[in-house]
Amino acid sequence: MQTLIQFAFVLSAALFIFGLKQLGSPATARRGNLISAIGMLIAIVAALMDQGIVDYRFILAGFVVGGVIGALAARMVAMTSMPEMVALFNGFGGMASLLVGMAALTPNAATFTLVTIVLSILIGGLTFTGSLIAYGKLSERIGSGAVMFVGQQFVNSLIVLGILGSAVMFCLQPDQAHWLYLVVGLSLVFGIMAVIPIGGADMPVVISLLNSYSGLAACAAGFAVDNNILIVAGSLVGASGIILTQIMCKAMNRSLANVLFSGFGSGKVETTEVEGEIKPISVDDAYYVLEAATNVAIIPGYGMAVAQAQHVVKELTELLEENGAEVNFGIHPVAGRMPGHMNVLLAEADVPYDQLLEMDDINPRMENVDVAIVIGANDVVNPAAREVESSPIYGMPVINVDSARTVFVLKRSMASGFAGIENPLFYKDNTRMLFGDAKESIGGLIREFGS
Amino acid sequence: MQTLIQFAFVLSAALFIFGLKQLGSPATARRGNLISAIGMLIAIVAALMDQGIVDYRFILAGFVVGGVIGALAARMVAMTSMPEMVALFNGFGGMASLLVGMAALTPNAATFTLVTIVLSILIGGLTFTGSLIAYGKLSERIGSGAVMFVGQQFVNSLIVLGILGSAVMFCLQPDQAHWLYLVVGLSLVFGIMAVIPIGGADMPVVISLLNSYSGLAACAAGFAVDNNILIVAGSLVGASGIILTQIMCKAMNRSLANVLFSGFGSGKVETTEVEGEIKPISVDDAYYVLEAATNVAIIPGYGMAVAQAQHVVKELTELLEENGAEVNFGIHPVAGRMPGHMNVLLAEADVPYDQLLEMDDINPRMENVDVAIVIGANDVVNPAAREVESSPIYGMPVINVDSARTVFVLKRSMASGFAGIENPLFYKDNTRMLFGDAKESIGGLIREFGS
Amino acid sequence: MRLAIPRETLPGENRVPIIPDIAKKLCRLGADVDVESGMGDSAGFSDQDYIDAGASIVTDRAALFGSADVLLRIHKPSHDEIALMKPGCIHISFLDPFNEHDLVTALKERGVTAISMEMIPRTTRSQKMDALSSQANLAGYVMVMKAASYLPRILPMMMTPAGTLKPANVFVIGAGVAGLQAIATAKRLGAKVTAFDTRPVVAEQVQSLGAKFLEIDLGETGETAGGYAKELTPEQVEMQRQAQKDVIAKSDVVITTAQVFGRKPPVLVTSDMIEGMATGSVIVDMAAETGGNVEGSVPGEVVNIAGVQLIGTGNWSSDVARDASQMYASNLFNLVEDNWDEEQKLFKVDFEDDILPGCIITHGGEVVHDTIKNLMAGGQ
Amino acid sequence: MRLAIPRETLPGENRVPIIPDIAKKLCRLGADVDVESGMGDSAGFSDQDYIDAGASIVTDRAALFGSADVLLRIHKPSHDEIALMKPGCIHISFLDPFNEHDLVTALKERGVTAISMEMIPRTTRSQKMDALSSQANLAGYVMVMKAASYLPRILPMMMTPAGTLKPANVFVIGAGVAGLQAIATAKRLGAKVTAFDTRPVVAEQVQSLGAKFLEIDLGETGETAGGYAKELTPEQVEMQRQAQKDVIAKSDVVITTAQVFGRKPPVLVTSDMIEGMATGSVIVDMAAETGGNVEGSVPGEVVNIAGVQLIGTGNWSSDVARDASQMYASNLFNLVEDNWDEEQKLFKVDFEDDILPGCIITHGGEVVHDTIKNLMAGGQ
Amino acid sequence: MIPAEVFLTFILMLSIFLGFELINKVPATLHTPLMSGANAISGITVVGAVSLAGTGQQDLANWLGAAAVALASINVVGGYLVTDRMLAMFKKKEG
Amino acid sequence: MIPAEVFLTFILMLSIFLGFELINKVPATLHTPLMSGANAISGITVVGAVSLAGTGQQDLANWLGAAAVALASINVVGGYLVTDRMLAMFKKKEG
Ligand SMILES: NC(=O)c1ccc[n+]([C@@H]2O[C@H](COP(=O)([O-])OP(=O)(O)OC[C@H]3O[C@@H](n4cnc5c(N)ncnc54)[C@H](OP(=O)(O)O)[C@@H]3O)[C@@H](O)[C@H]2O)c1
Ligand SMILES: NC(=O)c1ccc[n+]([C@@H]2O[C@H](COP(=O)([O-])OP(=O)(O)OC[C@H]3O[C@@H](n4cnc5c(N)ncnc54)[C@H](OP(=O)(O)O)[C@@H]3O)[C@@H](O)[C@H]2O)c1
Ligand SMILES: NC(=O)c1ccc[n+]([C@@H]2O[C@H](COP(=O)([O-])OP(=O)(O)OC[C@H]3O[C@@H](n4cnc5c(N)ncnc54)[C@H](O)[C@@H]3O)[C@@H](O)[C@H]2O)c1
Ligand SMILES: NC(=O)c1ccc[n+]([C@@H]2O[C@H](COP(=O)([O-])OP(=O)(O)OC[C@H]3O[C@@H](n4cnc5c(N)ncnc54)[C@H](O)[C@@H]3O)[C@@H](O)[C@H]2O)c1
Repeated sequence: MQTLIQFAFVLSAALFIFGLKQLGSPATARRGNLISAIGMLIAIVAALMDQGIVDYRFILAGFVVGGVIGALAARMVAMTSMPEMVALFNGFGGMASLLVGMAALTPNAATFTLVTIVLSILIGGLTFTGSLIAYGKLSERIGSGAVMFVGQQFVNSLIVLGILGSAVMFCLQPDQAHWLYLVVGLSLVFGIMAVIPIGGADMPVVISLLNSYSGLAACAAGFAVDNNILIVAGSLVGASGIILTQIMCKAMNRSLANVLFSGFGSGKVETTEVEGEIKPISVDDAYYVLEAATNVAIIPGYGMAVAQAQHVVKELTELLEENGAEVNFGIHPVAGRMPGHMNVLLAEADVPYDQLLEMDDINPRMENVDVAIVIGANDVVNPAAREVESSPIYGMPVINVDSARTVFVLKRSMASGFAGIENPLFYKDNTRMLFGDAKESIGGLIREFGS
Repeated sequence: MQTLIQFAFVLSAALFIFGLKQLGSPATARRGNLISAIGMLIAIVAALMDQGIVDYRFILAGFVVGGVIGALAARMVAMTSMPEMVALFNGFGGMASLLVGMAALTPNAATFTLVTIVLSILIGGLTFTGSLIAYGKLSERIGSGAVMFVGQQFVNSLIVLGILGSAVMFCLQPDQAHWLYLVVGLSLVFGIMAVIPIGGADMPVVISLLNSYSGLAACAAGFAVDNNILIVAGSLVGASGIILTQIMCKAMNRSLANVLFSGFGSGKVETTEVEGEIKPISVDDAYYVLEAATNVAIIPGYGMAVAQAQHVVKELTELLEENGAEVNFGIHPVAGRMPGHMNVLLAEADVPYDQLLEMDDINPRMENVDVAIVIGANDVVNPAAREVESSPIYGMPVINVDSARTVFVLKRSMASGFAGIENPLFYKDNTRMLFGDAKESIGGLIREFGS
Repeated sequence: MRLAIPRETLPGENRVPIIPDIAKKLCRLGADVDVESGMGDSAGFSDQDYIDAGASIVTDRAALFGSADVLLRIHKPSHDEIALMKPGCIHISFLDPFNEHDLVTALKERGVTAISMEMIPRTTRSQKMDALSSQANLAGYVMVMKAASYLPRILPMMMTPAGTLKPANVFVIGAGVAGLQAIATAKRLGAKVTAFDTRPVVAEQVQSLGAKFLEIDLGETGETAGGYAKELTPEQVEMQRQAQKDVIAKSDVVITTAQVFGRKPPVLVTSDMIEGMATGSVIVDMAAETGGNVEGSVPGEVVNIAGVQLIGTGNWSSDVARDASQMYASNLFNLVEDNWDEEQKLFKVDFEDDILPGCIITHGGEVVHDTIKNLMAGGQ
Repeated sequence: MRLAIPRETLPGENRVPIIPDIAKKLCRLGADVDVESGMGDSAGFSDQDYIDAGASIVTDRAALFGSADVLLRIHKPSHDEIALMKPGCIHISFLDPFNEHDLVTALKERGVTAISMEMIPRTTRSQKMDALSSQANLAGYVMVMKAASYLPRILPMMMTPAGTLKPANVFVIGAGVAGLQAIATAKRLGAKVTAFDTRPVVAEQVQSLGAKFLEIDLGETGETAGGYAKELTPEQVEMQRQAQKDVIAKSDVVITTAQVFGRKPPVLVTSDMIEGMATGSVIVDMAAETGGNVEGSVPGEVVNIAGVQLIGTGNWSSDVARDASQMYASNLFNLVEDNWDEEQKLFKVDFEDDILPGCIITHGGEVVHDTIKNLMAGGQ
Repeated sequence: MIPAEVFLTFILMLSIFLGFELINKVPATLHTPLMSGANAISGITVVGAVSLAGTGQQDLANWLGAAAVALASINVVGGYLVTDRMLAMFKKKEG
Repeated sequence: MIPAEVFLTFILMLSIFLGFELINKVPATLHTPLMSGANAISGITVVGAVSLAGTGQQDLANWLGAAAVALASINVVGGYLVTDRMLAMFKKKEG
């Protein structure tokens, strides 16, 4: 029986791995989650088979309480507050590890066990409070800004020393319960201190990191109660969590250290005349947005000509259409550097004429457009022509890409166009800048469609 | 010390994994091999630290003999006989496992150990002889054809039964050495029997499979001598070997079962009037060839027009050039369906005029061309015009793509062109058919260049 | 307000100032539109088309001029016509105010508000009224088609069973609006195109059409705030000539569009360069009518110099009169609409506007355009 | 062997049968090449060019004919010229043997070996000698350029500050060699091109140029073994006309190239269809000279029917005489070279060859071409 | 006998590599669901808690175990459900 | 205590997954060097052989061990070298 249980654990670990793998691709992610859940079910059932269990009442009570709360929370949470919910769940996981660690304490435990108990408590505890703070910041129950005060460093150092000291003392004198409680308390405090100085914008990274910790806590708890699947699953979550954290940092163009210590989430808005923030996007991510779009508008400008990107633009169009999207081109009358500049290029690339819409035809449709791709255009999509009375182009009709759900602007830099004026479009909420030569950026998108 | 050794093993296993990972990409493969070799070095050094070792003479002797032979063999083997050399090495690895298994036999071994000993002997033995046969077939020391005789199935079944029987008997009566020798002998015979019915063309798959086995043999030997790194590294090789085998089968468009049992390597030449074999190629593989090419000639024909592939062709050209290759177009005067058909298309795609070479200019250069890509052309590259006196196009000058090192022919099927005649080019040794719509095939190549 | 569109009288002019579609739009603004009978004929529009659009047909040309509040035209008026206009009447057309000082004086004296289409500033916002651009654009196309029809060769490359025809070499001097369109058209037809311009920003624009830019180091050149080229020094012109010589000799077609706003165009192709070209080659001199870039070009004619056809036809866009009329009419309409007082339904001359004042030459009996005033006062 | 190239005498013909480059190649084969003085003028080649190539200049036309072993020409000979030739002389040119029975008789009687360029078979191997193709190809280009120069519009689409110009609609009837090149050229210029042909294989070819193929179900049509279209029944022609009517009415340019080898071309565009077109539209009738596809077309002229310009100029490739001459000369050279006896340095008339016999009409005092013989013997 | 720690180190090492291979190159859009999915797995602590909660001794450990089961269950159940809801939004079009 | 077999099963399972992730999508051109590289790793038997060859007892096991060391060394040394030679042919151009 015991062996059977162990092999059930192997199976469930395999399912976790497989599930995680599938979670990494949009096409299979949902199935992956299911598979991983099945793995969990198997593990729980196997655990219940354990001969050591004599009384199922407590277990059942725990299951029912936890399961109902979890299910309800998951059901009722608004789509937009998913991330904080994840943080909260994560905190509970950490707390569970802490409790398991504490419960595993037996009068005459070996030192190794004691160490693992301390670890599970420590990591579990800081995961718990850290996650709670992250939850608070994300849900804006507490201020989402970075909280900093003088002497913060000093206080933190004290806490760390305290944790170390009491942990050592506990291992030496396991019968002195107060050392244990000190560890518990300090680790809870430490979780708070570690997360408050990080700004709300960086929370996803923090949650991911805490998630990885909660895996490690489970791993430590596994050692404490000598349970295999905890160790394997815990280390798996710990490892993949760390890596995911790193990937998320990379996507935000920050280092992990920067997020945790120096960044303090103080934001990185450049000082510009125009309000708002520039949000660059990578080709990968742009692809995933495009892949989900059903109505795409392409607005070419002089930059498309300079990049000689017309052929790749045409190819992208074809791929989008194969993917089920409707694609139109919005041609502004003054786009380019000579009348009909865009026509010459697009005809060369064999874009059918009926996909070319004049400004007046595309503007009314813009609200239904999922993604407007602005390719090397600038002046002709400048909302200042509508909004900024003092602008030299005020009053000129432009293509209102900013009414589209998402706008991708493909250009090489923040440089202005022919008219030499700033473009507030680049700072709008729904705008993403895809920096780089237009031909290369689009080439990248095309490759993403292929892979 | 013992713990240190164990952790050295962990490190070396990590290096093996990392090395294998890097072996999977052409850019890093060589480094990967080095990393894996370092892992091996660490493992060996760690093993030598073992306190159980009191006498280094035998070890040293073994190292020197084996190392020198291995190094010499690796140095001297001709490039073309690498695969058989790999087979041979593999066989030695298997034999080593067999010997370790035998050596591990102690008078009062536990049954579990006995089972692992039998396994290491069995797998090691069949790997050894199987590899030898594979070596023989590849090096054409023995006929490379599939050897089959009546009653083969029956004989094989007998051997398997014999192995099973004597293995069981050995485990029951470990002191009766003859059971052990019977296992050794039968497994050696079985290795021979398993490989002789497989044809030379399928040998790479067989070697890969045997390689996986030799990993498993090492794993079994690891159990027998209670050595951790053997188990881990062995299972790693076993697992990745199996998967590699499967991938190779897929690349050959066969199932593993088909290779091992029914296929019997009897070849699959279709009955055509023209001699030779049609060799299709996948986009992946075509990419790797192109990636290594420094001189590429593109010969477009009517099919490029039908597929409207001119734009992607131009993009491929650019990618090849970025990759350092020289690319030229060879334009046959009658390519397409109207005079200048290719010019119209290529000008549309903005291919520079000086890349367009007339037939008489490209033919003398053809011998220096690494890859000639024939895109939807047929009649204009038909060597029958040179070779087959009875051909209706005999005497017409054609583009002699067959003088290029490799020829890729992109077309949808084996259908003939305007003139309606068979094209012997498709059956030539250096020709690979990339079937499919030209635009899609080239699109695939472009994506490969991006990823 | 009465908008009047007389028939264009310049020989060979097929364009018309207003096409029926635009006439309809003008009527919709609330204007009374008077069209001289037969005005649309040369571009293929009948009187009936204009009537259908809501305009009235006027047969008496003198009456048309006399009753007009706004005259919409392509070409400058004659002195006789000026005499027919009401004082206070707004006359919109090309005027050539840099050279036509007599005419400007006559307009001033008559109290006409003369708006010059060539003076529309070249800003992003005013482009919709910019008739110089719209017509130059078509001219670019027409010049290539003309060149092609005189060339005893085809422009594209062709590799055929009967041998390979090399692509024609086309060299475009001056890559402004017309030059760029000429480049684009020649490229489309498959020619090998090289271009040169003195303004450095143009190199990228030429390349954005897939053509080659000829690099010549002329030292300091540049463009005016309005986007026009600065005039070169005589030394620079000489440098340019030398550098272009080889390219011209190898060209099958040379198209010159080099102009300096308000001045005589520089002579960039001299007789010896023409003689260096192969028999059968073609040169198109866009500005032959105003002096031209090519030595020996005759306004309005095609001359053969040493076997080279030199085309100085001029009035290029009139060749594609229907499209050219449509564009010119749009330009006029945009100008009118931009200055239209919706309530009073009239064309409001507002000196606070950011476009209009720059193109009013005379108003209320004064020459109000500074540059022109200075020029007429004496400065070259 | 003495190859002679007399001057072409057809009015308006600018092409020449042999250009200096090819003359040089002929000399290199070992032939004596005689060129009539002034032969190359119309295509821009001087006598000196030919002398440099190794040819001799002959001023006496009669002597040239009298001494020639092979005559290389574009157009068919006159009766007078035949009288000047030596018996046994080989005369290579277009001949129109289906219609010129008198001429064939005269050639036969004179004992001339007459080779007809239009009879070169259309196989892959013989394409290099196929002058019908090489000239039709250039004709395709020229017809579009001609149409463009008569159209008061531009072909490409342009979205400009002064409004959008729609692309011109071009409809090409008959997509053989000339039709395909016309499609390609119009496409290049940015027109919206539709095409129709009775041979079903052509649909894919049209699409391979990016143009639209008009699907008309005519029932059984097809092509001959030689790749030419079969003649339609009168009912089929009527069906085709009806189906094309709408497309024609919407077209700015219609180009007809529909021919049936050896027969009068079908009339596919009738007067009422022309009237249905907009003022200013253009029709190009490729075969106006041999009857034409368009009702009312006048060979060699441009006529205006209800505001539509109907261009029947003909001899299209002469418009790009230099390139056309190069290609025709290559065709001739390939023909000569293919039948050249290297040792004896003479043009060998070999009835075992797989190309030549099909194009020899008369030889040794006989009409040797079966089809022509039958035709002349009586069967229509 | 080889000590368990060695095996565990091996397992950890393999897990890290595997984690890297699995998670490598995940698109940013999937970061949140992936994190949430992994989070649910970390609720595996429930398995450890179960044995503690089932001793039937009704001591502190038992109570702690029961609480741990409850908390971990929230993590597991909530985590999987939330992940699923998030992923349901990515409905991939066929094509 | 958890039996070693369980750990080993875990290790095997993880290795298989890892093997799959690592080898997945390797181009055909690399099949042979990859196989050869993996082959070299399977010479790890040398580590096991070493302890047998080093007992100093000069019995059969000792001799067998020494032979195993020799054979496995061939596998290791030859394997790595051959792989390297093969890979040297793939010299990737920069760009
Ligand atoms: N149509 C006409 O006839 C005509 C004639 C003359 C002037 N104009 C004027 O030109 C302007 C046209 O507006 P527009 O929006 O088309 O152009 P634009 O406002 O000049 O903007 C072009 C943008 O393209 C980007 N770009 C340049 N090269 C690129 C490359 N290789 N890859 C990606 N992006 C590239 C540039 O940004 P980065 O440098 O950051 O990449 C630039 O901001 C108007 O102001 C119009 O008045 C028009
Ligand atoms: N140039 C001229 O003026 C002219 C005029 C008339 C006839 N011809 C004749 O046409 C021939 C020209 O030779 P060629 O080599 O260019 O053409 P070809 O011999 O006709 O061969 C074209 C090949 O392209 C392939 N193809 C068609 N569509 C394709 C697609 N979408 N993707 C990939 N492949 C495609 C076809 O094979 P699959 O079906 O298997 O894909 C076919 O074998 C000569 O025989 C010539 O005499 C020439
Ligand atoms: N803001 C706008 O939207 C807008 C609208 C229209 C034009 N423009 C700008 O105005 C520029 C000029 O327009 P244009 O075409 O009417 O100018 P133009 O007709 O005055 O001159 C034609 C071209 O000739 C060039 N040139 C002058 N001297 C030359 C010489 N010696 N050699 C070679 N080239 C010479 C000029 O640089 C110019 O490009 C355009 O290129 C464009 O950038 C801007
Ligand atoms: N084998 C070769 O290499 C080679 C060389 C040259 C031409 N060819 C073939 O010969 C074909 C015909 O050549 P061509 O252009 O000299 O032919 P053509 O001049 O005789 O006819 C022109 C076109 O008109 C079409 N046509 C006839 N009746 C029509 C009708 N009622 N409506 C519409 N179209 C009609 C014909 O199908 C043909 O495509 C070419 O398309 C080509 O495929 C082959």
